[in-house]
Amino acid sequence: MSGFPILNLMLLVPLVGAVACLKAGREQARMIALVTTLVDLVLGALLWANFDTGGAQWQFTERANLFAGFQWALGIDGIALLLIALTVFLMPICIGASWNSIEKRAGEYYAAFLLMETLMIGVFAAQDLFLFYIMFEAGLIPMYLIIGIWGGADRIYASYKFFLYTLLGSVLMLIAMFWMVNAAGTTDIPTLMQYNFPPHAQTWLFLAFFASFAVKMPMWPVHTWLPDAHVQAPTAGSVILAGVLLKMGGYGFIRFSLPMFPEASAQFAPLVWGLSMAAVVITSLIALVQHDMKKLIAYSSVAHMAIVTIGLFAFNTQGLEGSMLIMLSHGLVAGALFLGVGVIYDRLHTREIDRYGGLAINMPYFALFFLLFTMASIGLPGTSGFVGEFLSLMGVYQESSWVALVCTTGIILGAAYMLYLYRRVVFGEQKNADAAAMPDLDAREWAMMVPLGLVTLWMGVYPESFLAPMRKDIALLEARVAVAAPKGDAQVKKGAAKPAAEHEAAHGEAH
Amino acid sequence: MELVRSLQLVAGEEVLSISGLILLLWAAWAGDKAARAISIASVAVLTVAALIAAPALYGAAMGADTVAFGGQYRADAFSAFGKLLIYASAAVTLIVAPAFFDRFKAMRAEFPLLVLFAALGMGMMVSATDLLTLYIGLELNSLASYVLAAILRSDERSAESGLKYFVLGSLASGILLYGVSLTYGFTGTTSFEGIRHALSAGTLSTGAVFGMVFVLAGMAFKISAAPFHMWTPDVYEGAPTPVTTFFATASKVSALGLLMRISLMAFGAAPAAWQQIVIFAAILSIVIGALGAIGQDNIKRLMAYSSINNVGFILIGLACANQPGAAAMLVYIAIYVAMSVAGFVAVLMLRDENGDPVESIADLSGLSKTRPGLAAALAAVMFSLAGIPPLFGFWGKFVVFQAAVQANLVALAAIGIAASVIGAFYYLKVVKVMYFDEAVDKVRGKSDLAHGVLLVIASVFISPLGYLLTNWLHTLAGNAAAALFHV
Amino acid sequence: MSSILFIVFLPLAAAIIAGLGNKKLGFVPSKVVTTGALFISCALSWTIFLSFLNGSAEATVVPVLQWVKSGDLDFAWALRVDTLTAVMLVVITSVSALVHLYSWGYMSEEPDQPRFFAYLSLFTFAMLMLVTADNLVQMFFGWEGVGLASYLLIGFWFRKPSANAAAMKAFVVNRVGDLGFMMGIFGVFLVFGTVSIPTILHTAPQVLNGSTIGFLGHRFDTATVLCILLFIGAMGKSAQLGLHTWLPDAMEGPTPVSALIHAATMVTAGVFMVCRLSPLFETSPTALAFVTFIGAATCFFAATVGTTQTDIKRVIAYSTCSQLGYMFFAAGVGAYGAAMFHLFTHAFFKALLFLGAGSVIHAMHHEQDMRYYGGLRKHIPLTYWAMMAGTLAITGVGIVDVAGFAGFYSKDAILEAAYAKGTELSHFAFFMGIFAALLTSFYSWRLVFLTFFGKPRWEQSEHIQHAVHDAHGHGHDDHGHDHAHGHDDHGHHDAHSDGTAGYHPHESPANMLVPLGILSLGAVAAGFVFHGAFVSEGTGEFWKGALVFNEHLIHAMHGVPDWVKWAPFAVMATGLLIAWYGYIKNTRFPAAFVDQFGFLYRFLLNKWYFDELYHFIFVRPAMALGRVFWKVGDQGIIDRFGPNGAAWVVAKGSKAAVKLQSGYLYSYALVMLVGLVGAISWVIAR
Amino acid sequence: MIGIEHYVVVSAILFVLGVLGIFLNRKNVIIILMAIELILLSVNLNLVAFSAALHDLVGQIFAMFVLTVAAGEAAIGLAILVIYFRGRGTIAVDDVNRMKG
Amino acid sequence: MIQAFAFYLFATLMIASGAITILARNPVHSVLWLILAFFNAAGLMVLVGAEFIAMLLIIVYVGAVAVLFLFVVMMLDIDFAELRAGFVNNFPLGFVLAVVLLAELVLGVGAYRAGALPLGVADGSGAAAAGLSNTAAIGALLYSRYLFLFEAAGVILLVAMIGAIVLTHRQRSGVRGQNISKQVARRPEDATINVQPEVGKGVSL
Repeated sequence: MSGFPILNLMLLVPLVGAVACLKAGREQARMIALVTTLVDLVLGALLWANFDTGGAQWQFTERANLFAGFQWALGIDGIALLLIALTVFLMPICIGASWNSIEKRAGEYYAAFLLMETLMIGVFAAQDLFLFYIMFEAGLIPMYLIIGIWGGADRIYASYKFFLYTLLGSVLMLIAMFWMVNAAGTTDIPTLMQYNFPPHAQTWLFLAFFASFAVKMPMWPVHTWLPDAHVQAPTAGSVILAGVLLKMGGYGFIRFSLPMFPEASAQFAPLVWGLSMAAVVITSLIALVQHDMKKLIAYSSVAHMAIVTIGLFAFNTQGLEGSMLIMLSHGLVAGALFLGVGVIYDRLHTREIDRYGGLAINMPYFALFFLLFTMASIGLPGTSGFVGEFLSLMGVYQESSWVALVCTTGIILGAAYMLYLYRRVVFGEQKNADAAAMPDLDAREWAMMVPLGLVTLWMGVYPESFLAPMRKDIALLEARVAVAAPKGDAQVKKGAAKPAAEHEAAHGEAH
Repeated sequence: MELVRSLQLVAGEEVLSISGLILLLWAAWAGDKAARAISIASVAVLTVAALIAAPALYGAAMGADTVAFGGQYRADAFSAFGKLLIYASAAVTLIVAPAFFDRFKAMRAEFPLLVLFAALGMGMMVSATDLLTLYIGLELNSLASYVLAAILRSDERSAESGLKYFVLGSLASGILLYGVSLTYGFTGTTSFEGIRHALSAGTLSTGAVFGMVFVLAGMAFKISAAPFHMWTPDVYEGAPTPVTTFFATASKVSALGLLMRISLMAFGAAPAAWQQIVIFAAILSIVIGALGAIGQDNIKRLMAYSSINNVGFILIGLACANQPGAAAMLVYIAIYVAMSVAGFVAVLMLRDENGDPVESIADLSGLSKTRPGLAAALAAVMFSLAGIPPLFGFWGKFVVFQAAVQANLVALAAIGIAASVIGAFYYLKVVKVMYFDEAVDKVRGKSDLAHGVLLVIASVFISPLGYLLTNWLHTLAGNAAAALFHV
Repeated sequence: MSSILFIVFLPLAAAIIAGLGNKKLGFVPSKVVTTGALFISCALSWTIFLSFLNGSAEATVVPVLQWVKSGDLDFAWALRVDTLTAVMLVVITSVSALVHLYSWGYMSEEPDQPRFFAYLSLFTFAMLMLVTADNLVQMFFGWEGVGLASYLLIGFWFRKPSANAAAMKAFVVNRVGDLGFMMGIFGVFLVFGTVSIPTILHTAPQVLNGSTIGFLGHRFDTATVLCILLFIGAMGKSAQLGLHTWLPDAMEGPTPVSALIHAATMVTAGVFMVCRLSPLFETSPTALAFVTFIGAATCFFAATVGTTQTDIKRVIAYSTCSQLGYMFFAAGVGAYGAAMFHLFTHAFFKALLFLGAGSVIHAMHHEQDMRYYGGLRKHIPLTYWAMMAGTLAITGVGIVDVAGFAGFYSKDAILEAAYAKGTELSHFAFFMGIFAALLTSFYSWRLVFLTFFGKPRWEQSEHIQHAVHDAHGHGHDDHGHDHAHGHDDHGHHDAHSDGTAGYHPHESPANMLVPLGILSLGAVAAGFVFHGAFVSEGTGEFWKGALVFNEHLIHAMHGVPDWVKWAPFAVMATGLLIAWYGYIKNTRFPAAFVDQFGFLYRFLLNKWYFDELYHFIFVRPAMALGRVFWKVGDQGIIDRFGPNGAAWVVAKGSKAAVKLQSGYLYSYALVMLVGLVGAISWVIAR
Repeated sequence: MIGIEHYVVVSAILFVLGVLGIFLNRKNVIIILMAIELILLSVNLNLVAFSAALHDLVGQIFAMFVLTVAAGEAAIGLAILVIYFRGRGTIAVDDVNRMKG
Repeated sequence: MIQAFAFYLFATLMIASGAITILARNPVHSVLWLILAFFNAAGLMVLVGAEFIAMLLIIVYVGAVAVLFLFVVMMLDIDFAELRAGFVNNFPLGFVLAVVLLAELVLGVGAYRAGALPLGVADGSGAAAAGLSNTAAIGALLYSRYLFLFEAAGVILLVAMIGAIVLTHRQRSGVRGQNISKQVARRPEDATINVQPEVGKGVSL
């Protein structure tokens, strides 16, 4: 596979598909979109298959000097590989989710989605600072259109909020990028990852990048765009938003903030921890009182993403790998949950929780899948949600037991709001005749749910498949940040070799 | 010999003015019936003038070889860059105008002539290296522009825009001239080189600084930078749309070119005296342009505010007061011209079923359904103006901010870029109206073929494909900037 | 030992088949698959257990699959079999198999049977994963897996709001415990650098010796922190005081579930964990003291509440809670063998009691209130005898040094150990245990007397009335009594002054009775048969180091004073007498007692107001906070001052800019002048 | 002795008068045009004075060009005024605000 | 001395008439005051020896521009009674700003002190050649160095002309224009006929 421009091809295929969709009618457009995304999925599979785990850090690199000032430079490491895989995996499902529900202006809709795919892959594959930025920002446009044109009743507000919020976050990053390029004399991301910026400059650079990634994550308190965007977006939009777009923030932390500004990262770790702790508790509590299914899941996303940041700023392998796994898992699970909501939304056209109830009676298989994803969201061991959360929290425990404790309460609150949702929607008596008359999953919905379910379980039972490709890259990252990592509060001190019993009895315990 | 050499260097201007005189005779003879033919001829003249200017740009002409008339005039790469843009913009104006004026039966044979003479004046502006040349070029351009703004006599708004433009423009000229007089008195010369020399000689006299400030204030009016921007929305709205196009493109280029020339060349010896004023004007322009645009419901007014906003970004490049900054400005200007052309041509194509222009933003509701191509182009313009990648408008902002950061103006860059988010708001509004709202189907008029072709060309330029031109654009801008800084 | 693979994964396979097949597969095939799988597992488990019993087997680990490898953290799916596991295996698979079988009859009316059986099998799988765990994370997997199954089974009748609420409560309360467990695992990894149980246990004494750890900003003894965190997990799963509230509510689930999960297996996971980690716990006397205290307190608390409950299953549930308390304080005082022994015997007799109760409920058409029972002895004699066996076992009937029912051996062993340990706390636990034994005897016999003795009191039961009425309308022919009365003939009319309302309970079908019989056998004989293996001197050989076996303590147990040995019997007899007096001899006595001690009665009846307290300090504030954070925090502050605030500022600014653009020439000129003067002033000021 | 500074001051006063004339006037656009002439006059005065002081004729040539341009400017201005008047029937400054906002 | 007197006279008159120009209610008066200001300015210029410019000012300005103003004022049928008096709303602000501007100009430049202006130094290229009159010197310079700009200024005037015509020229319908070629081509034979009417009969056309 060496020399074959597979990344370029992966970028090109959806782009061509998008152009083709523009002029096509509804039936042709969705077929084109499906085929295109499936082709990209196959390419993604090839990419993974040919990825040399433990080989060179950057693989499939492609470089060309196209523009003044920067390069068309692509290339992936294990981290990017996984996120690209997530993207290409979710895209056909998104197309499937839109199959029947999108009626107006379908050609443009699918074109926007395919364009999103190109840009998302581009973000993860970009090896040039500015190329990354362009891909990162450009995603705003199709998403803005997707929310604004095909969204719900309050879509205008949501689309504006989404666009401007994220734009404001990322423009500051651009300035920081200029500074970095100026100082380091290169736009090459791998080089920059090894470059040691002076610590005082790192502070500002970190904050500028943080502004972008924190909004994208989103971290509390800059999260409020997310519930609105999710609620208003069409199902597939929510899936891709939760599934991939949020991951760009986490990817940004991994790719930029941590390796490029390790000292500043350590310096700001308490800030990140504080925000994340607040996010876990506050957004979970908010999720508990939601009446809108999508809003609930959106708030839960904020809480989950907070665990990601916690893991990232644990500065150790467990935390970093855990964060990556949460991102992957959340991409699947939140995507699947939104898909589930979409399935019943397509039938009843409301997301109001109270309008449903007792779906387990007439939609048992839906109930089964929804349960699976609910449990994965809660982080039940054996599902994908657990491994990442566990590793992240374990990672951060080594830094701060307080943070670990507060964030681990997320598992309680998470269980509470998700089960509360499940109880109101799937369990209980059939309160509404129309909800009770809804048919169970059809073949198309099965085809979307089953792969998600299988991967969710796979990731929970044998996460090694996902850990192996990124192990080496995480180790490099860990080595880079470990220097600056703050000292944890939970350090063990060896006791003097006294006789155990008396010594321990002397310890006045607070319990 | 020197005179011959000088006359060679101003060959483009000679072509323009002599052709103008000939065409004037033709116009006088044939009357308004020949307006179209004269337009076509004028475009040809402009093309010739552009071809004459082009070698200087590609050859990176600079230095003594380019100096004409004892230092009053320079035909270097910088002026060539400006002239190419100016002539192209003028040509675009001439191409789009007939279809517009025909609707009002107001296509005058003098229209192309005025454009031609205005272009001549603009060419002089970007070539000016003497305060006197500056003034003559500026006034030639201005007088023609005042007339152009008011040329649609049947339209009250046109007359009002002409009046406002004239009064305020004259005031600005007065301020500029006053500054010129002070500069002359306190430096003892009107030539840019002489001024530069005088300013770098010793301590800066307050009088000279006052002169600079007055000159810059006058220039700020011409480029419509805040707080000298007030005329812009009214004039852009009231002037006939092809004329507005001309103002937004050629006028901007010439005024900016002149501003660059005078501030970087003449006043370049004492940047500290004006840098902060420019920074202030830049930020104010960005903010006021953005804020003002949000409240608009007329697309032309919106474009006017947008131009104020964009000028703010361009001024950030000027604030760098160095060669990369100048190059960045030129790149931005080139892209901005393309965006403006695309935007105004699209606006020109907005016609109702009677063929009358549609200017209200509300009437664009659901345009994406009725006229998807037009809507897409307009949306591209909007996103491009907002500087959202991957559209080419992003590149302009990119280079300017890069230059600012390189010049250690990080805070300015940060403020400017953060304020650009406010700007995004109103660009989004247009997209929202076209794409999210229910269709009102007001825009039904047929479009002129020339409009369509121009729109496609400009749209391709501002689309991501534009990035393919970056190397070329940067080379040219680099040549131009180098010439500007070649003392 | 690869049979362990079959033992563990057969139920999983069965669960998947039955679950996915659901109604398409048909009732009988799914039931056959699941039940068959369980019986195979059960048989294989007994083989393993017996081989441990005769000392022919060694502890082994069967690796299955790599799980997670992240930096230094490395753990795999693996099945560990040692004595402790073997004990648990037989308990789990036996009770599970019997419950599967029992459910054939009990759930025969249910339209959703495949789902039920799938859940049961899934539970069994998770429980087996728990007990075979070789590392803490896999144990946590089982831990949560059983939680999931418990959630699903409690909420099996998902149309019932109370069932849903109970299911959710069970899961969430368990999660509180799991928080502790997870934190414990994190701590363990931090301290030991591994989560492998054998390694931890092996190195614990050296690693932990006197070391301290920072936790929440203070420094504590490492072992204490770790053990208490882990124990919090155990408290949640085993419904210990504080985290017990879910267990009584869990009785909303079908009765076989209560028997399997909430009596015999899952709830004992906490005890299992403490025993499994006993070497770790041994390093921290403080933690052990904590365990002892919690166990004793729970034991006492649950027993008091049990005396006042009227729901037959709730009585048994509190009894379970109380018995778990016994097990914990046994572990706390170091008698892990005794704890495991009690776990073992308790599994049989408590499952028996539940299944018996289920049989009663089945017979009484889902009426669970004992006040509407009475005189059932004659109607359902086999159930009656099974219940008697269970009651005799739980109350610990037996003669010291001669013979007794299962509970007699195990409970006495615990009490003796507590006394023998000789610390103040263990004596506290001992007296608590004795008092709880008195109460246990009282409420167990109360249950028996109310249910099986006296006169029928069914006519007030709504369930029975429904049954009687529905008999015609819906043809519930499994209760198929061809009643003489019509629809409008209400049961409590004077036509049936015998209190039966014309309803005649029938004995349960054979597939329910067989498990009852087998379990009765266990309840009667398990103690006698196995006490030698579990708690006698020298049984360290049996345990083979699977738990800490304190020979010294066993020795001391045998040396306790005679009054200690006889005390349980005495209190049992006392309880029996009181119950007999109150519910057979003088049935007005309880009411009089309640009149006299109304406050105490209400306090106990309302379960010490724990639910109300939790509702008041956790649930309601959480909801209220959520609303506050949402409406005030997100919308009122963040959105209002963030995006909306910015939008507002921009809108205002836009209005100002537009207003400034007044259209008047002189305004424009003025603004230009302002700019000019400003610039000049700046130049001068500079 | 009358020095250059006298001229500068006089010119400044005239300039400010011209500026004042532009924005204090709400009566009549023609007066605004005249105010512009005043400004140009002040500039000319300045140029001529500096020219004399510097012994450099460029200032006077400049002043000449200014005069030329001013004439053209006046012509154009009045032409615009005329068509404005034809359209609106008024030249009151207050009325020149059809476009605003 | 006489020079100082003349300066103050001209300056005072010029400023006063300039002020009245912008304050007068009647535009005709304004124009006349403006003319007066021009005259005084010309006087000031003569004082520094710029006779040519001074003449130009009077000839071009007073002779052409001011008269043009007067024409237009008269031509536009303005109802002077309707012209609004008074000042604009933010007059105080504007006035203060103007005063500040003036103060800054005077103080900032340093013109309040005699001989304090740090004027630049001309390079001499524009100095009047010895012996040439002011007009001749200007001419010599204008037609050599400033030839290009001189031509350009011509273009400006041309544009002004075109502009004025384009804007104000109206095609009046019903107005018969002059056809010169037709007039020239006209012959007596075509225009006149020789008839000899009978007495008392009249002529039939």
